[in-house]
Order: sequence, then C-alpha cells, then structure tokens
Amino acid sequence: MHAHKENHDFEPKIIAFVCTWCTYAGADLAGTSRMQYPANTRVVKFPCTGRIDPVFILRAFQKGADGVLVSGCHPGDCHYMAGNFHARRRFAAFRALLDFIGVDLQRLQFSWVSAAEGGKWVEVATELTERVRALGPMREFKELEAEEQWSGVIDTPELQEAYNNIP
Amino acid sequence: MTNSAQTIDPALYAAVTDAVRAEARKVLESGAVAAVVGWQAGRRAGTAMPTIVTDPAKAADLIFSPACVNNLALYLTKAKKEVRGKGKIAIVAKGCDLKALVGLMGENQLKREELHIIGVVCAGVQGAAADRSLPLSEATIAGKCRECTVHTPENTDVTVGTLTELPHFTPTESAELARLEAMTPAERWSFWKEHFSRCIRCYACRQVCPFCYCEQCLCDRNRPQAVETTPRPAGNMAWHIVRAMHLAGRCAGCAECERACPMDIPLNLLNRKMARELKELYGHEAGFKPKEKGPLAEYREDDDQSFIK
Amino acid sequence: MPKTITEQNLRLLIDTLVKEGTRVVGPRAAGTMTLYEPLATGEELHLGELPRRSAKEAFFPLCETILTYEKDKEGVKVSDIDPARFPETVLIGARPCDVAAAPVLDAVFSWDFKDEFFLERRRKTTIIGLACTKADDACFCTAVGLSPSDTKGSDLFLTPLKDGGYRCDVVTEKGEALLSAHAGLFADGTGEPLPLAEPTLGKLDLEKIRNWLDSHFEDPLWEEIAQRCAGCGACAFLCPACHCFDIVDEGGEQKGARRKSWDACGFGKFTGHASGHNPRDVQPQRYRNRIMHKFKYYHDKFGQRLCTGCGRCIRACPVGIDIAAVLEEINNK
Amino acid sequence: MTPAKNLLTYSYYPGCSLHASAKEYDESTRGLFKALKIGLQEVPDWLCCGATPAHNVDELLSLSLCAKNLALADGVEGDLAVACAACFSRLKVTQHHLADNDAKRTQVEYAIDGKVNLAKPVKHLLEILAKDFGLDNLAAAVHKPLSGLKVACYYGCLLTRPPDVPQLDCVEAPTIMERVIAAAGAETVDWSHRMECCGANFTLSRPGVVLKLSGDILQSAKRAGAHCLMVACPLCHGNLDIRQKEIEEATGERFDMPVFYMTQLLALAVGVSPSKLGFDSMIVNPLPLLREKGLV
Amino acid sequence: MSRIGVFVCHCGENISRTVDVEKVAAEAARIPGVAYATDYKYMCSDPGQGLLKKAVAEHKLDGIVVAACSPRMHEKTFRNAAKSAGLNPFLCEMANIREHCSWVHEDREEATEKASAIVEMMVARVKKDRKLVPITVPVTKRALVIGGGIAGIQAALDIADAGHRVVLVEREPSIGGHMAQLSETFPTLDCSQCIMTPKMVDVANHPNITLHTYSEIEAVEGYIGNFQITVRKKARSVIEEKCTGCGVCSAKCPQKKIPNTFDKNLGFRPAIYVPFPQAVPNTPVIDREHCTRFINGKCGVCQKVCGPGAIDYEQEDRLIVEPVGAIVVATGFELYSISEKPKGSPIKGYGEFGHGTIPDVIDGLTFERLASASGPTGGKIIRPSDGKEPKQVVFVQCVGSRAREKGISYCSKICCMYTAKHTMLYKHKVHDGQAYVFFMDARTPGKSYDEFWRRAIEEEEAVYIRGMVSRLYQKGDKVVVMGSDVHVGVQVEIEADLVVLATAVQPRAGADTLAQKLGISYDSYHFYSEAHAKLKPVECATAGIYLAGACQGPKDIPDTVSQASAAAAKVMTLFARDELEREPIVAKVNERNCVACLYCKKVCPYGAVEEKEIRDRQGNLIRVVAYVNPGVCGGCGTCQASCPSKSVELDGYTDEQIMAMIETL
Repeated sequence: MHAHKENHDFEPKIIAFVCTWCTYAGADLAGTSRMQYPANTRVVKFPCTGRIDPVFILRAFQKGADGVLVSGCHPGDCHYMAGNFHARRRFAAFRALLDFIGVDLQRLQFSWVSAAEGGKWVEVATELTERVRALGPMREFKELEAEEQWSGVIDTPELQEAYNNIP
Repeated sequence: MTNSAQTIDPALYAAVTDAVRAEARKVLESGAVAAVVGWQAGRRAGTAMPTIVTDPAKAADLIFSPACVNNLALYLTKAKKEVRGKGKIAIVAKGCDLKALVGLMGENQLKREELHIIGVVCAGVQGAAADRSLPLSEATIAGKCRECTVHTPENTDVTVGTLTELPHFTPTESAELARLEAMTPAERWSFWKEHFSRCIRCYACRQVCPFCYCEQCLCDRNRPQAVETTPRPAGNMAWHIVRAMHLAGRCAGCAECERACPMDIPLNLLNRKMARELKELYGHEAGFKPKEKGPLAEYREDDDQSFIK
Repeated sequence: MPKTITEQNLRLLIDTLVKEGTRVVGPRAAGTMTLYEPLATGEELHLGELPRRSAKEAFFPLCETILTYEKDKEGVKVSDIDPARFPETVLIGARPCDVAAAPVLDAVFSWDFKDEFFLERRRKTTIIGLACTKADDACFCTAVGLSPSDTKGSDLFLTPLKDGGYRCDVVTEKGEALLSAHAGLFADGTGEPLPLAEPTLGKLDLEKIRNWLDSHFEDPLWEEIAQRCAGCGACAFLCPACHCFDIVDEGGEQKGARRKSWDACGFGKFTGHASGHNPRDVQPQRYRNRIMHKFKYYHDKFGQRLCTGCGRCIRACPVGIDIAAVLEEINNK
Repeated sequence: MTPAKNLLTYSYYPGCSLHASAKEYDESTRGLFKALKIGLQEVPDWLCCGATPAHNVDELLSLSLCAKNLALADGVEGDLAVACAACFSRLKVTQHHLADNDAKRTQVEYAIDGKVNLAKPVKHLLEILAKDFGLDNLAAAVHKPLSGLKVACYYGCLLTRPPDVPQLDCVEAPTIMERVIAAAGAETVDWSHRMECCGANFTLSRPGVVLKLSGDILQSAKRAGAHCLMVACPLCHGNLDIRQKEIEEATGERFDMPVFYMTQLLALAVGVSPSKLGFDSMIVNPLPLLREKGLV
Repeated sequence: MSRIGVFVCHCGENISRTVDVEKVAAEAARIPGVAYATDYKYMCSDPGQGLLKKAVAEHKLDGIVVAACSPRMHEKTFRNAAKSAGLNPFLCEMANIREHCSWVHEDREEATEKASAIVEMMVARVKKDRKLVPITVPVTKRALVIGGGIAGIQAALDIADAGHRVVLVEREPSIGGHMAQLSETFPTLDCSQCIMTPKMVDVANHPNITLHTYSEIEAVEGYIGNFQITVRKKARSVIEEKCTGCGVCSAKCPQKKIPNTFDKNLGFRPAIYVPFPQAVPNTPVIDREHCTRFINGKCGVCQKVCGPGAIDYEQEDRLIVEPVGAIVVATGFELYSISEKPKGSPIKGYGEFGHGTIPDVIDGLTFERLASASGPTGGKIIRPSDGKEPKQVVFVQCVGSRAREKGISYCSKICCMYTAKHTMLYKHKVHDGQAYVFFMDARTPGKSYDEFWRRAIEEEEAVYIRGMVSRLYQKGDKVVVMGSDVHVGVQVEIEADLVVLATAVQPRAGADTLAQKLGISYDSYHFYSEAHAKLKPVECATAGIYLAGACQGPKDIPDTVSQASAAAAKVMTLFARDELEREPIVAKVNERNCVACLYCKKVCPYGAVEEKEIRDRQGNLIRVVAYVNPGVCGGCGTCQASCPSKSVELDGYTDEQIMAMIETL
C-alpha cells in the first residue's frame, strides 16, 4: 500500500492508546502478517481501555499529537470483563465535551480492534493518519501552548521562534 | 417588557425567612442538631452570605432572600472539615442545593440520617450583575432560575414556604447552549479560548463546587503534572476541560461555579452540556435520587457505540 | 502650571504612544467586564467602570516566565529571561485605589532581595492616574485613608471635568517627562472638576485595628468570619496589593520553563509543606493571616497597609465575605 | 360503590358487523352500558377496520384503515371502546406496529392525510368491564343473577393474540371472560377449546374447514357440560350460531347450544329488557334455555 | 540521573532490513539518562542475553529498554535476564520495533525514525518505572464445595483424594442431587443409582471431607486463599452424632401422607424421613411443616421409639464458620415448571399446556421416577391420574428451551438425549406402547449419542414428529396433543395417555442470592458466568472461585463430571503452593488523598475494592478510605481512570509512566 514513500508536506503525529489484550495484539498481528501502514502512529500500551484516562487524550493533544486513536477489545471480549464498557461511556462523554469545546472530532478516533483483526488495525491507523494529514496540523492546542497572558508577554526571540515553529 | 405582574413578590421570601428562623431555633434548642447552615444578611444592602449558627439565639439572624445565592451543600463536604466536625447539622436548602446534597449522598460523602434538611420554597435568586435594590424580574433573576424545575424541594425533613404563580422567564442558558451548538467547532474553540484566556486560576469555581471535595485536586499535582498550574491559556484550557469531565454525571446544576467566577466565564454551559449529553445517552439526571452509581460508573451492554469504529 | 487635556486628545495620546512602540495599558472592554489590557488604539480606552482586575498586572504579571531550560547529552541549557527586554509601558486611566498600591508593593520587592522582575517593570512603567467620580457600596478607599483623588503612585494624574476632558496634574518627574514629550496635546488651565465619588463607609481607626490584631491572634472572630470561606483565590487575585506568587517548573524532562504566577493565601496548599504538614490547616487560620498581613505585619515591617479600599474582594467573594465589615467590626470593638 | 353518572365515558367503535349481522351485539352493548351508566359515544364517520382480508392483501391499506379510525376517534372523548374482537385486534396491531416503525408511520400518515394517535387507549369491552368499571361494581349492578346457567366462554383466536399486542389477559390461558360472567352470577365450565380458531377466515372459501373447527369447539363445550356459549366476536358467533345446524348435520351430534354475545347475558343480568337484546335474531333459539333457567 | 541501557535487536534481518538499527542505538545513546546503547543481531539468544547482563553490571544500569519484538513475545525473557543480572524485572521494558515498525513499514528512513521515537518513548517510561515485587497471598488449603450433586461430589472427592480438606455443603438432607433421582443414564442405560451411590458413600467415609447436609451458605467473606464462610446448618431435629440410621422413627411416624418431593410427589413419605433409602447421611430429618408435634404438639412418637435418643425437637439452626482457600460452586439446576407463571420471571408460561392442571402431563424428571426401579411405582410405568399403564405416550421437547417468546432462548442440551432414553425405557417396559416425540431438532453431539438416538427410532420404534405442540387438553381420560408435523405439513392430533414434557433446565432458585454472597457474576437466566467462555471455563472472574456442573449452564453427566474434575484440578493447582504469587500489576490506594467517593468500588469488575476505616490509637474513626485487595485485583486500572483525584494507582501503568511517554511526542 505504501510501498513508495510519498512526499507529504505534513506528517501528522498520531498517538494510539490501546489495550494490551486485543488491540496491541491486533497490531502485532498486522506485523506478523506483514501488512503495511503509515509510520505516523505511536502506540502506548495499557492493560485495558478502562485504564485510559481522558486526561491522556487531552495531554496528547497538548503535547503535539495531531490525532489520537483509542482502541480496545470489542464489547464482551474485555479481558477484565467490563473495562471497555466503562471506557465506552467515559469516551462518549469526553468526546461530547471536546466537541463542545471546539476540538475537531475527526482527530479523535475510537475503535474496537481484536487480537484477530490485524487488518482492521491497519485500516483504522491508515484512515486516521490520512484524515489528519488532510486536515493539517492540530494548530489549536499548539498555539495555545505558545500563548502567554498579556502581562507576561515579552517579545523574546525564543518565544517568537516557538510560535513560528508551529507547523 | 416588564411590569409589576412580572416580578416575584418579596413577601414570599419574608415568609420563608420567618419559618426558617423558627425551625432553626427549634432544632437547635432541642439539641436535635449541633449547627444550622443557612444564610445571613451581608453588610451591603441586598446581599447575603452563608452562616453557621450554633446558638439558638442567633437563629434570628437567618434570612432567605433573592440574595441567598450560595449552595450551602458546600459546607457539608469534606472540603469543610471544620463544619462537619460539629455534629449533626441542619442545612437550609433550595431545590437546586438539595440536588447537590442528594449527589453527595450517592458518593458516600453524606448520610441522610446525619442531616436535618430545611427545604425552602424558592422562586429564584438574583443574577450576578443584578441591581440588588429591585425585586426579582426578567432583568434581575439568575440564569439557572429561569429554567428551574425544583422550586419546591422534596424529601426534606421540613419544607417551608408556599409557591405562588411565577412569571414566565425567558430561558437564557438553553438559548446560549443552542447558540454554541449551532457554531462550527472552530467558532466554539475561539469562544472558549477567549473566555478561558481570562481565567486567573483563582479556583473559585472549584472551591464553591459541592462536588470538588477531593483532598488533593488532580490539577494541583505535579508528579505527574496532568494540568499546568500557571494561569496561561494552555493550562487554563486543560483545567476547564478536566473540571467539566470530572463533574460529568455528577454536577447537579447549581451553577455556583459560574456565579463564583470573577472573570464571568460561563462555566455552567459546560456542565449543562454534559448533563444533557448523559441524559440523552444514558437517561441519567443528577440530583434526583441517591444513586448507587452515576452514569460514568455503570454501563449497559447495549450502550451507544456509534462513535466507535 | 496646571494642564488640561480633551477626551479626544487623551485618546490621541494613546495612539501616539502606541505608534512610538510603547505598550499602553488601560481599561478596556473585555466581554462582560472591563479589564486593564494593552490598548491597540485610543478608541479602546474604556473609563466607565472600575476594571475587574487591578492594575498591578502592569508590573506584576499574572504569570511570567523567569527562565527556560533544555536538556541534551551535554547537560541542561538554562536561558534566563533578560529583564531588559520588558516593554516600556504607560498605564493610563488607573484609579487611585489601584495606583496607590504600586509604591506599597515597591517596599516588599526592593527590601532584602531586589526583585528585578518587578522593579524593572516598575521602572519602565509611567502611570497616569484618574480621579474617581463614581463609587459603589463596596468601595471604601476613604475608610483606609485614601481618597478618590489621591495621587499616590501616579506620575500624572487626571481629574474629569464637568465640561468634558480632564485636568492633568504632574506628580513626578517621570510624569513631567511624558507630558512634555507630548505637550502639544495638553492645554493650559484648570477647569471645573466633576464631584468626586463618595464611598459610604466611615473612616476606620487603622491604628486601633492594628492594636487589636496584635493582641488577638487567637480570637473566635476568625472562625466566625472565615468558616464560610471557600478557600479560593478570587480576593487575592483581584486585590491591587496582594503580591504572593508561586514559582513552578512546567514542561517535561527535556525542556520546559520556570514560571512565576500569582498565589493566594486562601488556598489550602499555600502553606503546605513537603512533609505533608500544613501550619495553616484550616480556613480561619488562613483568613486571619490575610487580615494580619494586610493590616499588621506589613505595617509593622514597611509602615504601610496592604489595602487601598478598592472593594474588589468584597464584590468577588463567592461567599460574601466583606473585608470592610470585618474591619468595621474590629474598629467597633 | 356505584360509580356516579358519567364517571366513565368512552368513545365507541362498533365496526361493520355490529351494524349488520351482529346487530344484537351492538344493541346489547349499548343497553348494558346505559344500565351501568357508562357513557358511550360512537366515533362519527368511522370506516371498516379491514378485518379480516385487508392485512393479507395490502398491509398499508389495512394499517391506514385503522389509523384513520384512530384519528377519527381522537376527536371523541374517552378511551376507545371496541366490541368486536377482530376490530379490536386490528386497531391494537396497528398501534403496535406503527409505534416502532417510523417509516411505515410516515407512509400511513401520508395516506390518511393526518396524524395517527398511537397513544389513544383502545379497550375491549371485557377490559372496560373487568378493569375500569370493576367486577365488584358489576356484581353490585346485577339484578337478575344468571344462576344455574353453565356458560362456556369462548375467546377465539384474536382477543389475546398475538402475544404482547392486546395485553388483555394471559395469552394462552386467559380468564377474563369467566371472571366477568361469573360476576353476573353464571357458572362457567372448564373446557379445552376456549382458544381454538373457529375458522372465520375460511367461512366462505372453505366451509368444510369451518365445520370441523367450529364443530370441535361445540363438541368440547358440550362435553364440559355447558348450556351455552358466550362469545365476544361477531365472526365466531357467525360460525358457531349460524352454522350450528350444518355442523350438527355433518357430525350427527345434536348440540342445541345457544351462542350469546357476552353483552347479551350481562345486559340480561343487569335488568335490560330481553326484548331489547336481539334474542330473536339468533339462529339457535336461546329462549327455551333462558326460560328454563327463569331468566326471561 | 538514570542509567538506562538500550539494546537494539536486529532480529536477524527482521528488524535491520528496514530499520537502521545502528542509527537507532546511536540516537538512543544521545537521550539524556541513557548510559549505554548498543545493537545486536539476536538479543533473545543466549549471547544476546549475556550481553545485556554484562552491560547491567559494567554500566551500573538501573533500567533497560530492549528494542526488539513485541513484549508479548519476549518480555518475560528479557525481564528474567534483567532479574538474573540483579535488576528488578519490572525495570525492563520492550520497545516494539518489529511488529509495530520494521514489519509494517518499508521505507527505511521512516521506519528508522519511528523506531527511534518508540525507543525514546520507552526510555521515558523506564525512567518512571518502579521496582515491583510479586504479590504473595497465603493460601488456606481447605476447599469449600457448594452443592452435593454429582458435580460437587466429584469435585470434593478429587480434592480430598489429593490430600486436602474439603467442606461439602448440601441444601437437602442428603447428597446425591438430581443424579440420584434418575433411573438409567444415556447413552449406556446403566443404572444411575448404581454408579452414583458408591460415590456418595465415598464422600461419607472420606477422612478429608466434612459434610454439612441440610445446610446453606449464610455468608462469604474474604478472597482467594483466604475465605471465611458461614454455613447455616438447619435444624434437623435429629442429633446426627447419636442417630444410627435404624429407621424405626420413620416406620413408626403416624403422619405418612406427605407428598414425597424426591419422587416428584408421586408417592408419600412420613414427617420424619430420609429422602431415599440410599441417602447419605442416612440420618433422618423432621419436616417441621408437616410434623404433628410441631403443628400442635400432640405427638412425640419418634422420640419415644428412638433407642439412642437422637430426636431433639428443640434443636435450632447452627452457624458454623469455616476458613477455606478455594470455593467450588456446584449448585446444579432445576426443571422449569409449567404449573404456574413464576412471579417476576421473564418466562411467560405455558397456558396452552394447561398451566400444569392436567394430571397426566408430567415433566422428564417425574418420568425418571416412574421408570426408576427404586421409584414410587417400583419402575412400573403408570400414569398419575388413574394408575393405568399408558399405551400412547407423547414426549414434547424444547418446552421452555429455545423459546424466546417464553423468555428462555437457550438450548437445555440434555433433553434430546434423555427423551430418546425415555422412549426406550418406556418401550422396554410397555412392549405394546407407542412413544411419539415432538421435536424441533435432535441435538446429539457426544460420544455414542447419535447412535443412541437412532436406536430409539430404528429399533425401539419411537415416532419422531418434527414440529411444535400448540395445545394440550383433557378429553375424557385422554390428553389431546395438538401439534404440527412440519415435514409433512399437516396438523397432528394425538390422543395420548400420558404426556412427558422436556422442560427447560434452569439454575436453582436462589442462584442469584448465592452469587451475590460469593461476589460472582451471573447471566440474565442466573446461570453463573465463567471468566472466559473458552479459556477459563471453570474459573469465575472472582479469583479462587470455580464452577462445576449445570449451575454454569445446562450439562449432561459426563460434561458435569469433567468440569467438576477440572475445577478440582484448579483448586489443587492453587493449593500446590503455600503462598499465592501473582504479577504485581495491581491497584493501590493513596490513603492520604482518598476521599472515599468509592467510584473505584463502583467500577471495579472484580469487587476488589473495600472500604477501610482509619482509626487512631484509641480506636476512634478518623476517616474511611478505599482499599484494594491485592489478592483480588485483576489489574485493569478502570479504578484509576475513574478516580477524580487519582488516589488509586495501578502499579506498572502509573500516570507518571503514561504521561512520560506522551511527553516524548
């Protein structure tokens, strides 16, 4: 699929929060099956989607992620029985909140990828990467990170540069 | 359009005041409670402040008026150890305050039997910028009261006051909510960004919230630091997102956060949005019965997952 | 010789200063309120009401970076912020209750340690004060020995005139310099000033209060007042004289910044020790410290009081704590 | 406790049969309700409910017919009282079906050019008598108890079925008819064919089937010692009463089993004049039996 | 400053083909805190591991990142290597640059860049890793088995034979369960009691088994290895220690007309009785509900005739506390009754079958008693209404089962086989009789099962009619069965002498209450839920509790016995060690910050969170906090994500570790 490196102006940073039992294993399967997908995704392993705190998603955007993927076991398959059910509600709520704050939800993807779904992992990771690539960088949080209260602003070259460096 | 018929009769509050005083004196004299949490008049005309009365003679200081804006449930949380230590406590509660009490019971913070709830029938309280010399009207009533559904608190130990027919008020908050929802994400972002940039991190919103009773706020932690503590735009945004998320499914809608905010950030919009979202998704409404579990502590196997691929 | 300036020229003065590269900070409409903010043009000057936050921000920022760091294999590279880069500032239209706090704060920031962050900003700030013609029931500057026309801390001082425009009094050399640099915008004359604001609270005997405080570290009053205190920082953050700050490092292991931002004695963690011990364990103790600091300790050390009677803390307190009422009560004891 | 005048008021959908072959059902219903002081106001301009052929031929038509009737009934005060089991079934099925099928509902509302009221309670007379009016009140209103009359209550297929739709009583072992007629003093028999089909759908196309099915019903009732059958459906009535002679010829067994509408017996018990209950229009003459039991 | 070692594996060419491993190692070396970085062809090989161990010693490493394959592959390997090098194994992390990188990307530059980023992320994590020590929980080597049917008996015997003490608790006066009621068993038609009773005697005589019959579980506390159970020993009115089981009391009891529930009410028993002759223990019990003495005090015969003086009318229930380390739940099943609509049950009932009012309509278990040589008829098939021998018997399968509209959607699994058996037993006893079976499908997977079924049809001449029965009604002395034959497409009516319904297998009444006491989960039918449908079919999600038999789902005898032995094996595995060791990935509460909102408790799938009272030295309650029992915690971390103040933290996945990884973005 991505046999040749395509020249993109913008390579998004995608962070994936996944559970160890299903999605991490699904991503492993994609590897053992030698499927190909864009190299933008960084995987952070959790025991369960139930462990994934919405703060991590927020933090990821703050720290420069252009897209965030959260993925775990299909309902009913949770290794811990109910972690993903709790997570599902938590993310439904958090998603609504981010939307209301004005975060483009196209940058935040949730999925169920089982240990057998290497193909689905590839599909989800590819889709999100391509979509975020098309959207461009997540400017909102990056701009915010560089902003100061008016009283604390000094026109230093460092700050100016930091601001200019936002892709 | 305002005329006299569209104001709320101050006599309603006067009657409640008398009844609150009598009840407070009664429970203090009988020793049924160690203290009564209520409101007393402030120095400035038309203001009030929370008070904790332990002396039956001081029961006469208690009042109820449109200035009694505070949600006194705050004083029964772990955040206020001094008050909790006094013993069994009576609390004067408006319908909206009661919802917070109910929520706190559901979160293992209060036991119903440890409380004596003096419910007050409330027609509304004044808004933040209201001219305090005027009776409550379209111009002066608080946003949350325009859409109040709990004028008469229920499941109290005693409820005082009689509700008269109230004027119709234009719901401003739901209109604002609708306005925001109609915006594009980018427009909403700039709306909130402007508001949050003004935030000075005085934490008045947190400190007056009956549900922010944590011993150690996540946002005060530095190992790891989940939210930057300095009042820069980045940390402010994170703080308000985390605050809204932590209250989702718990907030009972007293809107104290918004009222307390010295920077006029419309915080209750976030709370209302989350409350509505959780109601639509899971049929949950906070503050009506002490639920064993909140909407984010329980689940159904067939919960909506249309957003999950 | 007394000078006057028209409303129009006052705004023109701002435009001129901005064009010269000076940062002009003044009352500006911001959403539902007025705030001291940098003005882009004279048009933005909004003198109708007392700004929600005090003017101390002009030289004591809400949050400022004091150093940045970055780590690599060789070690940590620390870059200090050079105070020389702080902008030249004119603070315009500030009320006497805001301006009077500036010299009070100078005392603590130039005492044993010279805080260059504060002092450099103060040096670079010229203050044009504005007499007050409107007071509400929270105002009590007169009760703490100030007045709506007090020029303390101002470099130039404006007094609104009945027929529009302002009388402009020169208070300091810095003010004189600013005025002479833009002399063309001013005219000679005095004009008839508008009546001054009249705060309602009677004069307090501050010395009596101090004496009472001196002997009443333990007193039931503290609990009575402060058991209602919610422990937020609204009072301190809005106060023109409160000046506590916190220093935190933010960022990761790789890079980050050390930042200084306002702190408030009402916060539970304000006096928290690393051990977990907290000498001011409950809210009444914190509130007592607030009053003590303002009306006793600071006076003991610097001969000044940390309150100008602006009333902001009274207006903003979510639980209705009224410092004027507290002072009145002590005064009447 | 006797209900005050007009305490209960219903809109009333008689249906085609009650204006034709089952006139006595209509007459006795009105008579009974009048005697019990229950208000009954006929829905103006009602249409055929479509039973039983429409739903086999054209679903939209069958739903629309009932939807239109529901819309018409909306204008009349009170829950909708229905006597005929088939009409009752069609109206209930329509509400049930449209309640969770928005697409169909849109179609139907387009067809009838109006809104269909799915919330209007549709109630069979049995329900009204047993639940709304109350069996105690009914018993109190009885002047002439039907003592000694052994009644086989016949439900047919439609009163309780399909499951979940009519919610009248237990789907397969209901007792509501027994309870109602027992309140009027009659004795009921325990018999096997209370719920079996009488063959109504085949009454014209394949009468042979009807003879077998209805014959089994009559035999079973007879075996249980019943004096008469009591029905709540004009179609069942048709098969059991009108065809009884034919069945007797086919089986060679004599039944002589009058087939009453429930309202006829109830009205008789509460004192409505027998002359107003259409006994003369029944094929199997009930008068000998009623005379024997001292009821006329 | 940390001293991290980074080891980049080539994995032959698996990684190095697309990732420039030398560059990755070189970049890693530049990360602050990395003291040593290298690459090697096969890190998992002996020399590779040796390299790692040597580096730990030489460079005084305090953390390790092995950039290689998936941790699912070799995390254990490298953690063991780290351990043998003297490092806490939990300070070793793997950066997955094979499955997540080299195998899924072809562009060398991109893949190298990504590999470096992954390494950086894991280095950040390792810096925040804490030393973790496996958790040990002491194990009480004593098992509780709840239920004395074949499942419970088998589990108890297996565990006891392994040398461990077993407490077996049975609700009825005798063990034996349903299997003791059966006549003969499929597919071999061997006599059920003949194979069952020896096992019952084994239980009675086993030195390691303590038997509590006529007893129920009152309360369960504790956790794996350390349960405290309270057994309610119901008043038997007979002192077990004194009773010799002579049976005189029963023989002399004047009250003899009490329906015998063991025989499905087909026969009678006295008020003081043993349920059946081979009962274990052979100690009678007084049915206080029916005993004249207890009704009006006007008897006392049994006391008079009892030689050893074992009768005690004043006896009261006793509560016995037993410490155990593991629990096997084997509470079995009961048959769905068509006799009435159960209150509050989702089951809608069988009005069309007369709600149980037709005397000659019986269920399968009643037929077993009729066919049993030790049954009330001595094995003669007669019908309940008039004692006549039925010449036409209709068997109806799937009554209740697979009937969504009745509220039960599952298959009861055993009915096809036992109905086939019934037709044979019937044919063997009533040679001129005819058996008909209405069935939906014949489900006969199992060794010799299909052959058995075919035999019923082909040799024993049972007539199988594929279709459902719509109505049963009494017609004279016959029961008319109205049904359909879907193969032929006709309606069928059979005038039967006897109808046998294969009613659904359901969990025992009260299964839910017991589950709540045990803290185990159950499905909407109240069958107990296993921890994993395929891989943990006998474990409960609650550690230390195991399932055996039909309480978990309908099962036949061989399956039940297998599962019981499996559960026993699980218990023995647990008991093989003095202490239970488990991965220390468990949640811990920061008691200083916890405000006991108990969100953690609400979301914990394991019920591992308890309330803990903190008291001062005088014993005054200071505050309540949450406490996570490390023996029970499953390690999912849902509590931490739900905790508003993050006062509970999952070791191995702390916020610091996660945040540090996010920081590297």
